[in-house]
Amino acid sequence: MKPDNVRGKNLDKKGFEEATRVKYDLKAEYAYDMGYAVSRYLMGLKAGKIVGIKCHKCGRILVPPRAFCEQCYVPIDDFVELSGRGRVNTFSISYVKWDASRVEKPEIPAVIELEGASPGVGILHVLGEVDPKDVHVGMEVEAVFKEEQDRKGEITDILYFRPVK
Amino acid sequence: MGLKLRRKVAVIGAGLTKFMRRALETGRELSFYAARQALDSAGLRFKDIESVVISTAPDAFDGVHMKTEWLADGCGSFHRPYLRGYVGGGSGVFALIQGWYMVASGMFDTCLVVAEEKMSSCQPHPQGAFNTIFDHTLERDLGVNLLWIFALEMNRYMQVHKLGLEEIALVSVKNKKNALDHPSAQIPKAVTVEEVLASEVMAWPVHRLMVSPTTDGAGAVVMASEDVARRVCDKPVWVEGVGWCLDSAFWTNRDLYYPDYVEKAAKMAYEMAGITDPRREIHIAEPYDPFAYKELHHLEGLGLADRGQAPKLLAKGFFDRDGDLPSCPSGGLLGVGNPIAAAGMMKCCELFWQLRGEAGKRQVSRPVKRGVAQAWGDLMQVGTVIVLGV
Amino acid sequence: MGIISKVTKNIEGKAHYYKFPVWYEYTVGVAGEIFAKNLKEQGLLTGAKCPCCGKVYLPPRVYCEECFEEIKEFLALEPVGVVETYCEVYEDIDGNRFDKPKVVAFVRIDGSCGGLFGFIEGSVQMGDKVKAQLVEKRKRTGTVSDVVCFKKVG
Amino acid sequence: MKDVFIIGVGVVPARPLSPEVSYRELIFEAAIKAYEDAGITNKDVETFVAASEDFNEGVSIFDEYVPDQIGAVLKPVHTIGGDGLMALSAAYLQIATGGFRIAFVESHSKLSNLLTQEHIEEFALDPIYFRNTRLDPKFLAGLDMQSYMARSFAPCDAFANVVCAHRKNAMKNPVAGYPAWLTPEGVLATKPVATPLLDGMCAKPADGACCVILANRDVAEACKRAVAIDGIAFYTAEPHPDTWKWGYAIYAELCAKKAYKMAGIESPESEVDLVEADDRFPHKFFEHLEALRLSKPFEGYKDFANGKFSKKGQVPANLSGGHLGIGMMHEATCLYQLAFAVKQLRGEAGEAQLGKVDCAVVQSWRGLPTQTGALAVLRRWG
Repeated sequence: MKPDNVRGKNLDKKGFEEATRVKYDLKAEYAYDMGYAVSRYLMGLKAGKIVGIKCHKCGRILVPPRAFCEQCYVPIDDFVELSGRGRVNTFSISYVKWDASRVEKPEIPAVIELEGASPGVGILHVLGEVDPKDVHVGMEVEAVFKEEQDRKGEITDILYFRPVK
Repeated sequence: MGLKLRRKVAVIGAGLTKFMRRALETGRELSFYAARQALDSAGLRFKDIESVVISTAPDAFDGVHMKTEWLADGCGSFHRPYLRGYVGGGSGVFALIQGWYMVASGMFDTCLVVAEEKMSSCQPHPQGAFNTIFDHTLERDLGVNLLWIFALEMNRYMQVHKLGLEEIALVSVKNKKNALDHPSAQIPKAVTVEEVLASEVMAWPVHRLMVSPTTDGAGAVVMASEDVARRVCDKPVWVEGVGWCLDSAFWTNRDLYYPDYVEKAAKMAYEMAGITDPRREIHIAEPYDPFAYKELHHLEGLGLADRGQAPKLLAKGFFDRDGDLPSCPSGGLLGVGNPIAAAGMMKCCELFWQLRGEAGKRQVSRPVKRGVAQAWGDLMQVGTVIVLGV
Repeated sequence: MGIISKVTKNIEGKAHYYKFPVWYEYTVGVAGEIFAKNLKEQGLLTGAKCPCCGKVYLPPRVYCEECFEEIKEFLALEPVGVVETYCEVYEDIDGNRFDKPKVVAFVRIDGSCGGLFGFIEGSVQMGDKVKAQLVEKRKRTGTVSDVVCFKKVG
Repeated sequence: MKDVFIIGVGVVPARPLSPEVSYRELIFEAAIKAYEDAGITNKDVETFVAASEDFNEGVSIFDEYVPDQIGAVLKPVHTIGGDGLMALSAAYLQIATGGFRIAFVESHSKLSNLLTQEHIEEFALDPIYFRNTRLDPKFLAGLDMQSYMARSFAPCDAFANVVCAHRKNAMKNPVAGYPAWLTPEGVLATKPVATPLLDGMCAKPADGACCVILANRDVAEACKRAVAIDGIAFYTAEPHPDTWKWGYAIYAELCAKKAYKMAGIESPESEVDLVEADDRFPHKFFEHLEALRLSKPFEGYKDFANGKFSKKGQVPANLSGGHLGIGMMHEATCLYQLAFAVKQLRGEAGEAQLGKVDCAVVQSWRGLPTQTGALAVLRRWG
């Protein structure tokens, strides 16, 4: 039977700790240029607004904004202010953090289709002020922004989306 | 493609290490073990190797910048030309696509294709590296991890087709069982649907037993031109078709319920292979299964089931090892393990062994003349497909 | 051509800071464990001898890069060698300037075709024979950090 | 047999910073220029290749972010973890299979966004044996330069002269980011980094993007300004420092041997009209010229001093400015040099134009700490 003679020695957690190891603290730091379109988007967030961009060729209204339509492949520059409301396209109830550690109180990431953008156009964010049991696809939600003085022009200026009451 | 290809390319040897949660060996050592085994099984001498492909997923796992430069000696690249084609999780199958074009170009007669991943070096957990695949300005700060987007996609797939969790759990049951017969397997197990559903909810609807593990491992194949293959190999396995496709990075602007990019990649490969009716003309499949629903998703993208129908066929035993169209007879990523690029390679190795009738206890019951392997990667974005046949 | 508008005010052209949140722990592997043992217990370095061409790799590898044969023969070697090349370095990796430049060399270890990077105490020239200065035995970890520096001999 | 041709290039000006555009917007500009230059649209392209490295970008699995700005959504796209010429090689091989007519190659740099360049360079070394010094990783170049000097007896001025010449050449290259009029004394007065290597001798980082479009013979025949790729090669020599040959560029020798053979070049000195070589460090420039057989071993600096590589010399070299004059953009600079060579072959290089250019050679190195490089031989065609 193939594969035969498979090689490799697996270490359990203890074996790993007993093995000779070299530790390395990675220092990989970046300051990413946001550029034009994303700067506009983030300036919008700072002002408490969600901004999309319209392609003059296909007519789609896109979020997050980009300086070109990736489908028509033309440069675009027609920013559109959206309502800040939307619908849950899909969601998860996550007990696992980015480093695989576990949390008691789950987070609810979702793709939110934004009102005023083209159908199917959404962004990734999290839901709040909602019992995980009540979350469903199609749920109407609205953005909850940080207080104006706390907003920095970052995606986390939106604290979360909550159900529309 | 539609143009005339210069020459045929064959796979003539394969090698695979054990798949492990934490390997004692370094990535360079694992690569060598797999590569040497592939070379021996091909019956070639090292000096016959004219080119090398090294395939491996993010440098952030092994923890070495430009890591193929570091792996190069263990992959046989000393004083040789090598290329590293890179399409995230799709890289393992892409490795053979690249090996194909290295040889099909006429520039090289042979190519040693090695795939490696050592994820266990990454602390505090390999999952941590996945935060860095997301949009640096608009997504990472949300604390996003890989489980999130799989859960989002799985939920979308279930919602659109009105699927139940039990239907998806069956994939884990099948693959973990198939892996019991795989000598390299990391987490083979006989489990029931109930056990899968009783396992920890990591990111609903994703349960722990629906997720492939983090893994260290390596695999390799030797590819050769028709002349060389016929000369040195009794039973070459031919590359009949290749296809790959990458969708937009704006993943939240796409409907995740169906993988268009897999369909496009499959169409490209089928066209090259002259396949018009994949369900009849393909006898065995190794679709990518890092998460349970993904196998179903990909079977649909590959045109091996109608949209939303893969779960029904699975429940009927259609994709079992003794079924009409065995899918992941190896045990897949869910059973054998998921050292990203090496996992895709493992799938290609499985086709190689199955098509040559060398899979032993894993050998599928129906006769097999042609198989398809597929890998997926990036932000729900890339499909890589290869059709192999004898 | 190109995009229609760009950032035109300095204050708008912001950048988003990020630091990779991971660190690494590398196992030293099959050959590395032998290297560690010899260094820790005997204060010796380890070479790996190719059965085919006879080349001795240091650091040890389980294969010969040139012949691609598996290596199973490991040799303990005295930590002495020859300065093959050197330079004077003025900054550490974070750009901190040293008071006095450090001399770093590639030392070809005797009996091998390989070698290590190390700091050199005192003045140095190419071809100088040097010996590794190791940390005291009980503090050794079995990795190259056990080599504090190289000193001229003979 | 000529199989593969360059039908378009697009380059945006290299510069130290580029906060006015995101990487997407930067690449979009280069891509549009390449399409315009080739007289095609993105829909005509059948396969796309991009050269990028995750840790230079600060993004794992960078290929995710490749397709949108080059017009490649839902098309065959892959990245190459290698330099621009290796991506070009990948595209070349695909066309050579007979299965593709037109291929697109992209490479770019946003190195200004990388705040810890030295740490990333060290991160490329073997973690177990070679990260022990915690020095500025340019010490590797210092060691190599020392070895080169010991073998060649080249004086320090020889290296400073290269910097002066290339940065001056950059003045006539409108897309270069580091044109300057320097004196050797000025270069030698810069702070030491890894003596004999001085700070002024190291190519400085830049942002930029370059796209190249390749086509098969059928497409190229309909295109008036196509340039033939006559030879192409990429090689890795000894991957790890313990077996490096200090003072030599073996990878470049291997590349030259293969690519010259493909292109039928027997006597490069007399057949090559322009060479664009990697000059991240001046001694590497000499090593590369020697490996390409444009100078005898360890005599590159003498030939340089005698004017052999100047605009009026026998083999004009790095008239583009090279890494020193254009800027060091890791994967991308070699494509800037390639684009420059293409313009020379077409007679469109403006002020930098040479009289007669039939054959140009472009050589790349993946930089510290690698022993990998690539080489392309280009020829005027039609």
